[in-house]
Amino acid sequence: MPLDVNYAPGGSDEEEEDDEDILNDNRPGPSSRGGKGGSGAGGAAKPNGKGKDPGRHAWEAEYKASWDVVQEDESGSLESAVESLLARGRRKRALMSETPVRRSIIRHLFIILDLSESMNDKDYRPTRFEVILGYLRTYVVEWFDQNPLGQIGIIILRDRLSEVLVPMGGNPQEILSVLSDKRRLEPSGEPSLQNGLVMAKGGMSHLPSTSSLEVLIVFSAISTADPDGSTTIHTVLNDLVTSRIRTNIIALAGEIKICRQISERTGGKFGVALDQDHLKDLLWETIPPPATTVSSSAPTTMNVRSALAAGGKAGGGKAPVGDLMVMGFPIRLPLGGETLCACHGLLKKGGYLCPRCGSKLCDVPTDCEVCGLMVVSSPHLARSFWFLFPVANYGVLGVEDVMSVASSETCFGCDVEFPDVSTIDAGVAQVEDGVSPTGRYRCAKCRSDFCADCDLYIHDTLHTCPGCAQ
Amino acid sequence: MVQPSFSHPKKDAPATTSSSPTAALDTFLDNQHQSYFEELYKSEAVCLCILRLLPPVCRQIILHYLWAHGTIRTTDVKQFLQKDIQAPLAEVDEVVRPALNRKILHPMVHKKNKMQWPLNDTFKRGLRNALTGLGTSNSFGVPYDRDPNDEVPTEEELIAYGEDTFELLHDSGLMTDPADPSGRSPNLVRLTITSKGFQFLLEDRQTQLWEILMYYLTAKEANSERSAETLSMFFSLGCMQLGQDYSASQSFPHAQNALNDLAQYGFIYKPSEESDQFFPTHLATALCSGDASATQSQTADEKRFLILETNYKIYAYTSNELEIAILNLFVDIRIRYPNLVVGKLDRKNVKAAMEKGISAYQIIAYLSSHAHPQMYSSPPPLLHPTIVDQLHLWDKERNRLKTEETVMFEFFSKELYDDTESEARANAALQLAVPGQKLLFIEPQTKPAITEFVKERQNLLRSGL
Amino acid sequence: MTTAQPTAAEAVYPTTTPPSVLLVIVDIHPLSWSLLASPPPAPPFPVNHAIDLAGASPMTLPDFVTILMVFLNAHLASRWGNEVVVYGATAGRAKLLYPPPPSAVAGPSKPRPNSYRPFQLLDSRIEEGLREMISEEEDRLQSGDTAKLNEPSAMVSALTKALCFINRIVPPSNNTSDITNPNEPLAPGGSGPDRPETRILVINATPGAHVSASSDGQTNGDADGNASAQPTQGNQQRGGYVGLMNCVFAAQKAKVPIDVLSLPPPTIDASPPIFLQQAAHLTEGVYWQWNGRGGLLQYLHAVYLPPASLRHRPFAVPPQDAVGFRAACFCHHKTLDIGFVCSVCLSIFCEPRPVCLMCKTRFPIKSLPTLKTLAANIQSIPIPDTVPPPIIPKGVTPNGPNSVDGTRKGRGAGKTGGGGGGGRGEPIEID
Amino acid sequence: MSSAYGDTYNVKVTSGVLVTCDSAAKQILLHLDSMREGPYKFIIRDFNDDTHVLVKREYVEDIKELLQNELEKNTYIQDPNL
Repeated sequence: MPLDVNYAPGGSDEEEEDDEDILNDNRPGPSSRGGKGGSGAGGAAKPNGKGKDPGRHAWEAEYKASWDVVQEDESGSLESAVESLLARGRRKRALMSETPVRRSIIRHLFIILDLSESMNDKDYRPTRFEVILGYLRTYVVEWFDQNPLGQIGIIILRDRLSEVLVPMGGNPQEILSVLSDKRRLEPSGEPSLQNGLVMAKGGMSHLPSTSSLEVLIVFSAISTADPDGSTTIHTVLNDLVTSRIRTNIIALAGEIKICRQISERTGGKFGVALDQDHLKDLLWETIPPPATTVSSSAPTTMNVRSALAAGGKAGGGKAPVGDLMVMGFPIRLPLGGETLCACHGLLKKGGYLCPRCGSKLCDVPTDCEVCGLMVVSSPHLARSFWFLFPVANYGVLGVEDVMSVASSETCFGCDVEFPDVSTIDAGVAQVEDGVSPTGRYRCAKCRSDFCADCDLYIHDTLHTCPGCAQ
Repeated sequence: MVQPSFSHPKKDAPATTSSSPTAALDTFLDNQHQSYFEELYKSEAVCLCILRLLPPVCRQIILHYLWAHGTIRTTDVKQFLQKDIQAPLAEVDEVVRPALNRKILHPMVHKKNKMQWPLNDTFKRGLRNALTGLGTSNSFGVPYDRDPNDEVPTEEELIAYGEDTFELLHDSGLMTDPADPSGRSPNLVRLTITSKGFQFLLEDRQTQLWEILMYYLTAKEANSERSAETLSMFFSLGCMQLGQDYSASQSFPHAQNALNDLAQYGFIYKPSEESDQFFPTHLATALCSGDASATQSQTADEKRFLILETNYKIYAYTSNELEIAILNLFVDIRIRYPNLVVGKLDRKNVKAAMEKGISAYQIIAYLSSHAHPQMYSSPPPLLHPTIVDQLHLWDKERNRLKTEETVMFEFFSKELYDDTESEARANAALQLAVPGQKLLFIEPQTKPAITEFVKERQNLLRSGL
Repeated sequence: MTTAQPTAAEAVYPTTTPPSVLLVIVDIHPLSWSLLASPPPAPPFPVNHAIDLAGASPMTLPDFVTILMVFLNAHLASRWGNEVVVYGATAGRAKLLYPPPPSAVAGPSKPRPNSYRPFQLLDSRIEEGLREMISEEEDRLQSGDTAKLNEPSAMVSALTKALCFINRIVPPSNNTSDITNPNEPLAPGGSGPDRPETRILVINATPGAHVSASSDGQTNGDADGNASAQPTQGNQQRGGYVGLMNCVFAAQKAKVPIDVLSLPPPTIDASPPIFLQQAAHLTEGVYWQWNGRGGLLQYLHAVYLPPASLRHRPFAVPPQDAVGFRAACFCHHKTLDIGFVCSVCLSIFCEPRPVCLMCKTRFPIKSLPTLKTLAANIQSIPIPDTVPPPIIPKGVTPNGPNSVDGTRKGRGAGKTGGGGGGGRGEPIEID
Repeated sequence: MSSAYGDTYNVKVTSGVLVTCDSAAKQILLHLDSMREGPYKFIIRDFNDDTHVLVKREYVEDIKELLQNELEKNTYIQDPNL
């Protein structure tokens, strides 16, 4: 269902139900509250004057003057402004759904990098090309960190041609080395979006459509030079939709209708980067596995990668079908003796022992050379457990809650002393925007209280509630 | 020949004072003999502080073998340091050198075909007692049993007291105003600092403290054996807690007068002259802390007030008499506001300061250590290269001539000249040789030997003729 | 990792180390310590006569705490800014012992002339805190609330509290600083060099169990509707394997090594706590199992005293053991070598099941039989021995091929082995 | 140049102070020396090495003094009240 969205910020129909509020942080592109059909109840009544990133340029903000965005409270400290920014982060998380959204973990991603002339523009210091390269390098590392079993390939568009720089592979080092030698990546000529998409689709054709196939296009030109002939960009788009390849496009220059159409029809996201921070946010938003709900338009497909474990063909069926794969957890050999490894036949120290056939493999995750078992070290899998068991958001304690029930006066996590409740003057006492005046946040399950820092740390990095875990 | 830029001095630039704040203490301890250390190591506080002053690798080895019964064998240390067995002994010895200097380890001994360092027993017992608290030497200070309702100075008051007395010491001891010998009404402009004083002021607070203590120790207790007693008193002070009061008589039975002297320097605070109760100030308790900031009462950025512009103009946002006096040495101060001093670096004043023995390095070190945070925002280097080079040039200007006593030998026969030249070069007597005019310049003290040689050669050549 | 041979004669060793904070988690589970107090006799150890002489030495909690106090004093003594944080972990509960909570009942006692004040504060407070915890244990026993008593000690809870503490005292330098202007000037006095380095030392006394993962995991395979109500063994899970893994990744991110000292000697506990071993391995910490023959103080000083900046260069670190990267299955909490993984949510099961427990994905029916036959003949292979056996001097006849320090008995538990996980088998004869 | 003793093996020995300086300073010294006459001349022997000169011992301090003044003369002094 193509959405005809006119360009005027804030005008898109999707956000009718919010009270008309110009101040709404309406950067063109995915609204901060999750992707399509996404999660979370409608926007709660948004108090206007919502904190805006101080880093934005003055002319970015709508006509409302920006000086009242960061207010100093009577004591002259910016404390409350910082606090409100933190609260915005917390509220954003509160709106994310609590139920473990099913995400597909085995992901195959093609990064299509536009290396046209426009990449040499100087609107990002020193040039767009340098900035994008820098961000891509950290992006690849972070991506593999969160999707250990995923694979990435790189395609570049220049001189109206597209070229596979790195075939789809699971080894980050290989990709990083290619991304770091600038000689091979000289921007020149014009990009051809159609060629890039065709090549990406070709690159993924051998993969059975049971895995989550994705394409990330970093587009900096405002035009595309496509070959004429029978197949046009629209036919290629239809192919993409049928083979369920999800396309995220990040444009550096401006919004191009075809790009928005491609991304929205294939279930991806389309965003135009306004400044470097926003560009980085857009990039980093595509790292976590795409959220899929049971009835989402583009059903996720399950991948059976190892030949051995090939189960039946993925039946259509309403509920998405996963597959049960046999995986082996290896034993890491001590560095004492040197033994021959099965994958290269070299004499090596250390290495991993396949749990079924006992042959030695150099690095993990791979398929065992001898018995074909997929060998994965368990921490790799464990890395993605945190969103299987998300930590429930902590309830905010107002002054009266603390008064009524006996609560400990030190934070359960870092044992820091809570501010004494009596000293908080009534003025600040009301709970607004997710910030507890008493600085206490309570876990529903284990009823232990935490301070603001611990609350953020637990939900962002630790993903384990000290109280509930024994 | 490209003139080396002065801003990055050549290798042989005089190394600034060794970085460790306890340099004075190290030099003093290095030339003490074994019995002095035996006396010192009776107190546990000394063992603890000496252990802390060792470099980390050596300290780890000592702690590693503290509880082992056997002696420290070189093979064990090699294994611990992951060196292969055939590594030369010198390498291992060099790692353990600091401990040997402090007599913690006895020199290497060869027993049962194993090279080993026996651990000094007094030190071993002292350190073990320090860690387990079983010592008997009350070296961590006997608390003064005061009746609870005595008011006790807070830590801030102690710090303030320590600062003022130390500051006073600064102004009086190191600066003299030639026109006002009595020192009652020092005229700011003429207040000059002795060159030694300038060097002293440049060092960070902790080095200064140790220099004062060591100066006091060597001056007052040079001969008497109580110098070990006083030194261990310094270390005990280092282990005491700020804000806790101690009884002087019980803690330091033999070092009473030394303790009272320290009161004047601001290391301890005594409510009244003869009372037995004393409070160590922050100067004392952070003695062997190893990080300068602990003893610095001025916050770091208070010390950073200097802005140096490329046109040699200096803006100093300070009203501290001492800092202005220091600037007065080499800066032509033009305007003085309540919190700002404006001046210019000019040749006359800088040369005058250099006459007093202050080197270009010291001035540069002073300017960079007191640079205003604003200076950091410009790309490095901190001080503009032109100014740094100019300072070095002025310094070089002063000693354009190098003069040395000499004796000139003028020869007429090439053969004799060559023989004498090689002879003089052999025993390093040659200062300069000018083959063109057959001239040799010889160290005066080697003149007799060389003339003797020349005479003998002359007879030989003449007889051989 | 090749041992870095300092080539230059004067190997350039660090002259100063940053202040280091040592967080200690002591496992004071009463059952475990009763086992340690009366260890079985140590097996003969012909290879090294000195070790053979030292028989198995019983280790009670009070003795161990005194040894620990001397070790912590040594840590405080070695540098001015060093600090110590102590957590006590017992069945189902973990508590911060030192530094004392502000409302600590007994104020600091009068300074004793013969002990360094920080030592005295630390030691007296640890003793007090332990007594409090033990007394709480006792009245929990009296009050009959033994629900949590036979659970393993709350190691994960202690680890999360320690990580929260580290997050407070050493806020993570935002290493995701904008990469495009790397040369922002270092602010003057930027406390780069003296940023404290932190490390966690876990002292585990619980034998055998892959810590806190194999408790009586009641399996409730009820695939109740959309996972709105968290399945009960979920929080169990969050406390066990998943919780521990989350702590390991958080520690990795904060660059905090987790050292593990496993007290139960091989005679009591043939299989090491696998997940603590993995934690130490993944965070570049040190894992070491006590051989039960005394000398703990010396071992602590040798292995755990050097701070992270001095490890590997120059100080030696005990050789890395063979780490079994095993996982615990979500249904029975059994550690297993070969498991069945749902491709959607990567949850691990020990036998093929029609529907994924976690994400309710239905697996293709046809693939079940093939997987079942496959699961039948899985033989888990034994873990090879860690270090090649020392060359046995002539004249001493080793008794049996695998007499290396402390025999490793026990056949590798086959796939059907109950709790207690895969033990160590004979080393693979690579001849 | 034959020596007083008549044969080439004779050696003439004089003692003094060897001054090492850069060539510019040496030229200044030569100039200063030329302005003095008779006994006040301080250079004993000049040889064609442009960084050394041999001078009388008693004049060393005066030479340093003279050189400094000479240098002061041709140094640009910014007018003080700028």
